[in-house]
Formats: sequence, C-alpha cells, structure tokens
Amino acid sequence: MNPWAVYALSGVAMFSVGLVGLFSHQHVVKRILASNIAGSGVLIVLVALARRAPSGVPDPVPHALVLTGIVVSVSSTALGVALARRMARLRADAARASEPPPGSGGEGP
Amino acid sequence: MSPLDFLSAAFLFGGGAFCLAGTVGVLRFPDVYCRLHALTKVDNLGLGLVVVGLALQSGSWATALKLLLVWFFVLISSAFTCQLIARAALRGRGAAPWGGRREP
Amino acid sequence: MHELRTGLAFFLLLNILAGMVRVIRGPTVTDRFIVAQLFGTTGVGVLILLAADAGRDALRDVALVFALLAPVTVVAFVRFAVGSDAAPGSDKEPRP
Amino acid sequence: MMGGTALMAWSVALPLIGAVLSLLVGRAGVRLVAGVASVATLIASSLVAWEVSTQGVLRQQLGGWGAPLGIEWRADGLAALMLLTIAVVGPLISVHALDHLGDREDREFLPLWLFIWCALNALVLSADAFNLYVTLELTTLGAVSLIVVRRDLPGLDAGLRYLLFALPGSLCYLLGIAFLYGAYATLDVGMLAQRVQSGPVTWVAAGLVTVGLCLKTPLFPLHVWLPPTYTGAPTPVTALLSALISKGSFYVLLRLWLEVFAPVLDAEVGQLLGLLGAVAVLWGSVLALSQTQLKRVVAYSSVAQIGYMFLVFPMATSGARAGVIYLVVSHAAAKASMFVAVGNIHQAVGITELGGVQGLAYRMPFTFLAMALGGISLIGIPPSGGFIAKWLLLNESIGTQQWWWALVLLGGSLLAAAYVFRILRGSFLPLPPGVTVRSIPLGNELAPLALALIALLLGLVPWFPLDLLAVGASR
Amino acid sequence: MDVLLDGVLALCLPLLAWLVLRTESLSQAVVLFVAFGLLSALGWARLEAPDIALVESAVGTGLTGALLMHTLSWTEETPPDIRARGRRRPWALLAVAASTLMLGWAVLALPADSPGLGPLVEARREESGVKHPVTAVLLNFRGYDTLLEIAVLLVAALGARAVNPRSERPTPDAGDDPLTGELFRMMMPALLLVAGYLVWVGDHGPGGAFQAGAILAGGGVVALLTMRMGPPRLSSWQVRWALLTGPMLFIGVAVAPLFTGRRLLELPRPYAGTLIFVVELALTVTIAMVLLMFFPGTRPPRAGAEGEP
Repeated sequence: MNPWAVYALSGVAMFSVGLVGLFSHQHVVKRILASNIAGSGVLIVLVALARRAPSGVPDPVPHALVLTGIVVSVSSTALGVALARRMARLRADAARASEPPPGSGGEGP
Repeated sequence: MSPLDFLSAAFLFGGGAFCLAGTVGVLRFPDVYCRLHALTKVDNLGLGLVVVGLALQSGSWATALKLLLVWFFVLISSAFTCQLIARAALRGRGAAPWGGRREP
Repeated sequence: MHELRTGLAFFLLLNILAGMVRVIRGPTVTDRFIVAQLFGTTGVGVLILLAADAGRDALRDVALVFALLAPVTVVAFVRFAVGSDAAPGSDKEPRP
Repeated sequence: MMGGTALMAWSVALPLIGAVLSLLVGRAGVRLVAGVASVATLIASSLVAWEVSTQGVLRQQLGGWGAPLGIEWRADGLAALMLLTIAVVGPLISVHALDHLGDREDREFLPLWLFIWCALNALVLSADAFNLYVTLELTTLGAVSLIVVRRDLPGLDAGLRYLLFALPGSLCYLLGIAFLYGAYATLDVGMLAQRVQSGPVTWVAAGLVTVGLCLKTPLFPLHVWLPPTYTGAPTPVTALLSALISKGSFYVLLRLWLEVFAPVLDAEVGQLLGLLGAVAVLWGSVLALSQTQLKRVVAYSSVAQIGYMFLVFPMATSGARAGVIYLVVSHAAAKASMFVAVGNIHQAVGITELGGVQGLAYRMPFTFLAMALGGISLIGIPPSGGFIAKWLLLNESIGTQQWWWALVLLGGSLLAAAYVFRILRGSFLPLPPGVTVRSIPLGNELAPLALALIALLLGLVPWFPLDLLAVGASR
Repeated sequence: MDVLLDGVLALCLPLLAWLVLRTESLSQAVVLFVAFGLLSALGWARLEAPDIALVESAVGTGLTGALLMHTLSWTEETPPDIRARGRRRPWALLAVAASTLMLGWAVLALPADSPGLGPLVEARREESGVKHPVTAVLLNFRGYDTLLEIAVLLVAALGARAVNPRSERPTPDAGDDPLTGELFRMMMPALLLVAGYLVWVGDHGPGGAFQAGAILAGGGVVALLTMRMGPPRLSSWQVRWALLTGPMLFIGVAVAPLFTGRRLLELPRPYAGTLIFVVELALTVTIAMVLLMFFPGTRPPRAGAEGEP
C-alpha cells in the first residue's frame, strides 16, 4: 500500500484528536495545543495527497499550501498564547488585589 | 559489500548501541544528574559514530563535511545544555542529587 | 546499505518512543525536559540517516536546523526553571 | 490602466498599503494615512461595482497564470454589492470607533481595520478555495486582535473565546478543501463546479466545509461563542463583527454551496440547513426577548438574523439568492447602526442595562432615531431593506411550495418587533431624576443615523442593488 | 523496512497527540508537544517534503517549544474542579468516532494516483524564474497567497504586541550566568550563516524566507531571554522599518505591473528570479521580527549593562 494513505489516515486521526481535545478541555493552553495539533493533522493530509504522484516527484502545490498553513497556524497559536498569558496576569493581579496579602510577605506594594 | 561498507556498518551499529545505552540510561538512572550524563552520551558518541558511519559511505567530501558540521553543532549545544540544566536543577527546583542509597 | 540505514532509523525511532515513558513518569519538569533534548538529538540521527538516500540531501539541512535551535528551548527552560520567581512575566514577580 | 480588472486589484491593494503605511508612520499620521486609504478604497470599490453593473462579470488571473495553477478573481453582481457594503458600512463604524475608543486604542484599531478591509475585499473577489481560507484566517486574526484592543479582562476573554471557536472552523474548511483538491486536482471554484460529481469524497468535503463555516458564521447549534464575544468586545468592534466579519464566512458558504455543492448534493441537506436556520431564528429571538443587558439583546438578535440567511439553502432559486443577499446587506447596515447606537448610549450614560435607556430619547434624538430605523429594517417593516429581503424570501417560499419557511419569516418578524419595541419603549418615558447624560460628539451620533438611513435607502431604492445582483447570477 | 518505519511513525503521531491532550500536568503536555513537533518533522521528511520539515523544525522546536516553555511559569496546573468537567460524554465520543470513520472512508475513496498539479507546475517552472518548484508556486504562481499570509503575520504580531505589557521592569536577575552569554556569542554567527544560506538555497532547493526567518528568530529569542536584547517595540522606528520593509517591497512588486497595464503580481519574466530573491531577503527580516514579537521578554536592566552579563 502506497504509504501516502497511512499518513493521510494518521492526519485525519490527529485532526479528530485535536478537535476532541479542543472542545473537551477547559485549560486555555491545552486548547491552544489541541488546535495546533488539529492543524498539523490537516496539513499532514494535504502533504500525503501530494505524495500520490505516480512519477515519484511529489506535487509541489500542496507543499506551498502547507507552508502557508503552518505560518498561519503558528501565528494563531502564538497570538492565543499571548492572550492567555495576559489574561492569566490580569486574573492574578485581580486575585491579589481582591484579597490583601496576609503579612508584609514577599508581595511588593 | 566493500570493506569500506563493512567499516561504516560497524560504525553505524556502534552509534545505534550508544543511542540505545543513552535512552536506557535516561529511563533507568535514579535522578536528574545521572540522566543528564546519559543524555550527553547519546549526543557525543551515539551521533558521532552514526555521523562517521554515514560520512564513510557518503562518497563525497562535501557531504562528509556537512555531517561533521551537524555533529559539531550538536556537540556544542549538548555541552551547554548539560551545564545549564544541571545548574538550573540544582539552584532553581532544588532536585537533590541521588545519595547512593538504592531506590525502592 | 539502504536497508541498514532505514533499519537503524527505525531503531532510533523506537528509542524515541521508549523515551516517552520517562516523560510520563518523570517526577520533575527537568526530567521531562531532558527527554525532550534526547528526542532532539535522536531525531537528528534519524534525519541524517534518511538524508543518505538518493535525492534527499535537503534533510541534512533539517538536521542542521534541529542541531542549531536545540539551545533555544534550553535557554527558555533555564529562564523558567532557575528564575521561576524572577523569570520575566511570572506572577510572583513583585510589582514595580 | 484603470480598466475594470485593475480596479479590482486596487480595491484589495489600497487597504493593504494603507494598513502597512499607517503602521509605518507610527503615532503621528495614523488617522491621516488611514483616512486617505479609506477614501481611495471606497472610490475603487464603487468603481468596480460600476464596472460590473455596466460590463458584467469581471475576471482577473493573478500573476498572469491560468486557473488551475494560479489564483483567479471573479467579480459578479454579488461580489460587487458586497464590496460596496463593506466600503460603506465599514468606514462609518470606524469613524464612530475613533471617538468611542481611547486615544491609544484607535492607533491600533485603524491598521487592524484596514487589514480586515483588505481581507474582506480579497475574500469577496477571490475564486480560489485555498485563497478563501487565507482571507478567512486574516479576517479571524484581525478580528481577535481588534477584540482585545482594550486589553481588559472581558475583551481578552471574548478574544480568546472567538479565536478558539474560529480556528477549528477554519481547519474544518481547510480539510474539506484538501479533500476536494485530492479528488479533483484543482482549487479554482469555477473548475470545481464543473468537475464535482456525487461521491463519498464530495459529501464529506461538503460536510466539512459547511460545518467549518457554520462554526464561524455562526449557525444555531454552533453559536455558543457569539453572545459572550459580542458583549465582551468593545462596541465598535462588535459592530464590525456582526455587520461584516460574520458575513464573510456566510458569503464563502453561499458561493461554494450555490455553485459547487448544490447541483451535486440532494435537497434534504438544504432542508436541514433551513431547519437549523429556522430554529436559530426562534431561539435567537426568544432569548433576545429575555435579556436584561442592552448589548446582549442585539447580540441574540444577530443569532436570529443569521438564522434567516440560512433559509436560502432549501429553496436554491435565483430569487431566494437575491433575497438572502439583500438581507445580508440590509442586516449589515441595520445591525451596525444598532450596535453603534448602543455604543453611544453606553458612552453617554454608562449603564448597559435595558432600564438605563429610560428617557434618553429626548437627550440623544439621533441615536434613538437610528436605533428605531435599524429596528424597522430588522423587523422588515415596508420602507426598509429588511422588508424587501423578507418579501423576496416570502415569494420564493410560496413559489417553491415550501410554505413553512414563510411561517418562520413571519414569526421571526413578530418576535423581532417585540424585542425592538422593548428597547425603544423605555426611551420615551420621562428621564429618571439623578441620571446625568454626558453629551457625545455629533460625529458619534450621526454615524448610526447614516447607517440606519442606508438600511432605509435599500428599501426605497431597491432596483439598483437588485439589477446589480442579477449580473452573473448562475441560475 | 521502509513500510515498518512509515507505519510506526504514522501510528504514533495520533497516539502522541492524544497523549499530549490527555495528560493533566502542563509541563508534561508541553514536552510531549515538543516531541510531537519533532515526530511530525520526521513525518514531513518521510513524505518527501523537506521544505516543510525545515519550517517545522525551525518554528516547531525552536520557537513554539520556547514559547510554551515560557508559559509554564505563569499558568498553574489544571485546577482539579475543571479537570472533572473535562470528561467527555459517551454520545459525544460516539459521534466523533463515527465522523472520524467517515473521514477515513473519504480518504480511502480518494483516487490513489492523481498527480495533482505537479506536471503543470513542472511544465511552466522555467517561466517562474526559480528552479525549485515549491518556491515557484509559493512566490510566483500563488504569490498572492503569500502576500496575504504576510498580512496574517503582521496582524498576529500586532495583536500579540498590543497585549504583551511593555512596561515590565526586570528584577535584578541573579540567575543570568556567563554561560548563556558564551552560548549566545557562539551561536549567533552560526545562525546568521545558516539563515543566509537557506534564503540563498531557496532558489533551487528547499529553503526560503520562512525557514531563514524562523532561525533568525531562534537566535533572537536566546538574545531576548538572556537580556541581551529588549523586546522589539513598535514605538522605535528601526523596528517598524525592519518589520515593514519586506511587506512594502512585496506590495510594491505586486502593484507595479498594474501601472503598465499588466495584472497584479505579474512578475516580468527576465528578472522574476532576482525580484523573488530580493523580496525573500526582506521578508526574512520581517518574519524574524514578527516571530520575536510573540515573546514577552523584558528590557535589559540598564542601557550600560548591555555588554557584561
């Protein structure tokens, strides 16, 4: 069996695992990882399609699409992480502001 | 299989053996610092032997040099990695070195 | 020789999968990170083995990039592990 | 030089140049550069619309490469009308945003809005499936960056929620496109339309594309992210989201469905989409009635209005197509005017509860006139664009013997009337003592009024848009 | 043996993905995700996609790993109450399994040997001005996609930049040992060399602006985390020009043919190759700057402290 089908099926499986992870977890970073994994799954399917070419030389168009896809996926992952980071900071400040630190403690004014 | 191929196959097997040793070391050793030792073993010798094995059968000096370059960079980063992680483990997270007693 | 190289590549892949056990079991973050570095190096090994086949010389560039960028993650880890109180942007950083 | 096809290129390139230059000039000239770019793009878009109405469908092969290899643009009447809508509604919202947001925020709002404008123009013109994915992603990331422009906790929560719901939508769409490319070896929508045959690959691809775009539009079962995102985001950004950005993914679904999938898939799938639309209409309207927050009422009304749009799929005739596009355009204007009016009220009185509207009609006449006119268009009372759209849809539902869609239309209009009047009722009561009403700049009050008048104009002068829509209508 | 290697690799990618998402502790998930990035790079290598393996290795292990490692310091492990709700209801699992089977069925229904657009690209590759087919598609046949994609990068950088606090003053850091300084001094020349090589080789082999930009960003991250460089701020004009020269050049090249009656992005045949190379060079700087902007680093303690660690 031409190996492309194996990789395509594995890509589809990764896509499903990613989407399930995305919609079932609550932890923000986990959900961002899940969307990145689902993205990798779709891209592996695209490249697996490119390798079906009988002439042995893979079809370059899906490769270009996947290059664009990876850049888009990295941008959205990095943006998601930046937003999650800022939200964690604001929540920490809000939590720290709401209950005053017990003693002088390490917390600065 | 010319003698050169035999030699490169031997190197490749050696490299594989060291990689196995490194991995088993990382799995089996009791604490962070021993595992670091096992990790760098894979970098230096495991990869080194594989690189030499491939360089022998690559047949062109350019490829051989490029393989050595790859190995050289891995060596540098492995030296730094080992030192940095050991220092980080000792100071930051305070992982106590293994005191020699047999773990349960 | 192709069979030997691919076989060794497969063997190294099994090494990587074996390393997963330490990642799952590893008590501290440092252990897990060490295994990540081990994967990086073993991955370089697999790539240069695959690169020896005809027409796949570009995989050596991939191995080169892996080797070069390994320290980036290490430095990030060190910043996280050493100065978890002083790491930039961490919560416990005393407000200016 | 200024041929029709070159104008298409300028309508996409100008906002991109404007965005990059406004980033480059930094703090000083952002408003100037953005203003010039907006006016230039408005002119380019209207000229493209004029060229399409006179010369018919415009095509352009980007980079000089043919269809399967390169990317092609196709501007038919639908695309031209969408270009006009974006070019008119968008800048009006951004004018309002300049005063509504603080000084620092509008320096970040303008470049992002120009990027989104470029993405929407590119999306409307493009006839290449993967290119549509890139434009959808550019719109999504632009929208997320806009939602968090205020850097406050609700904005960040809204932005993350939107990102984590829009990403899987784009990925489903991309996987559907991957299957289509795998089966038919082309990404051009026109060539796909010729090559697509019924088969497992096409069904799965159509399912993925539909689910992905319904997640981004959003259609009823997948709409859970809409209310919290619309209320968390700053109001002008919500106006942009509801009026233009959600229309982008619906436009892609409409184009792919009517041209590629409809002839191949059997009618039951269209009925299912229509059914989901109908449920969305009832669900959105009922929830809009039960909300206490002003913004949430208008947000749930968006869920309902999107439900109307999906009624086009069960009756895939050219009349229904014209009706639903007319609904899209008039909803863009009307919903934008309502959200901008809500922004004014929030700025003036600072209260977001429905009760806070009490007695403001006298103090903020233009804002409430705009809200009333926008409400008329949402309900579909005769002189408004909404009425024309619902009238066309009613005709089609009777014409194709699917009378139940007429019931949904009428029921939805009734519920819409309920929640619009519920908002307006309070504003005519006497002003409660002790409520201080800050005066808001005239520009802020005129923006919603202009948007509402556009929705009204669409009802009074329907023949130009309808003739434009007829250009290049496939069936 | 090849089939065995492909089979195991294709099998353990989804397994690893499931493992990443199943673990409760975040540090375990991040490390497994880095391993997942490595294995997917091997997957790209086996699928004869060296360009993508390059981008995956440069971006995946270099930047995403470091970015996620950085997240460990500010997000707590999954709080127990959320974990309980994370269990999926049985009917949802059934629906997912059914849809996955349908996707698999569709994959198997795809024609097994359709060459796609490969032959067409091969036929017209000379006209594109570059010899490497992927670069030809990426920057000439479908150059419009890449133009919009640069806009995606800029927008994401704007969003992340607006959200990362710039005013953070670093605490006097005791942890900054001379070792990382040495590492940085040794690594940077090698990184610059390899990045330049990749941009140059992009013309006739796998490589190009994205790979080179990601590698430069890797070096920049080390500089950022070892306090040798402050985070790139949009307020300084050097950063703005470095960020926007690439896009402006690319838009200029795209719009220029409109003035002579030709179509958008229609590169003149004779010097299409050089134009593409110049645009790629400028884009490398842009991509490196954008990828750096995703890092929330802090400004160096004092301007004077730039030299000594």
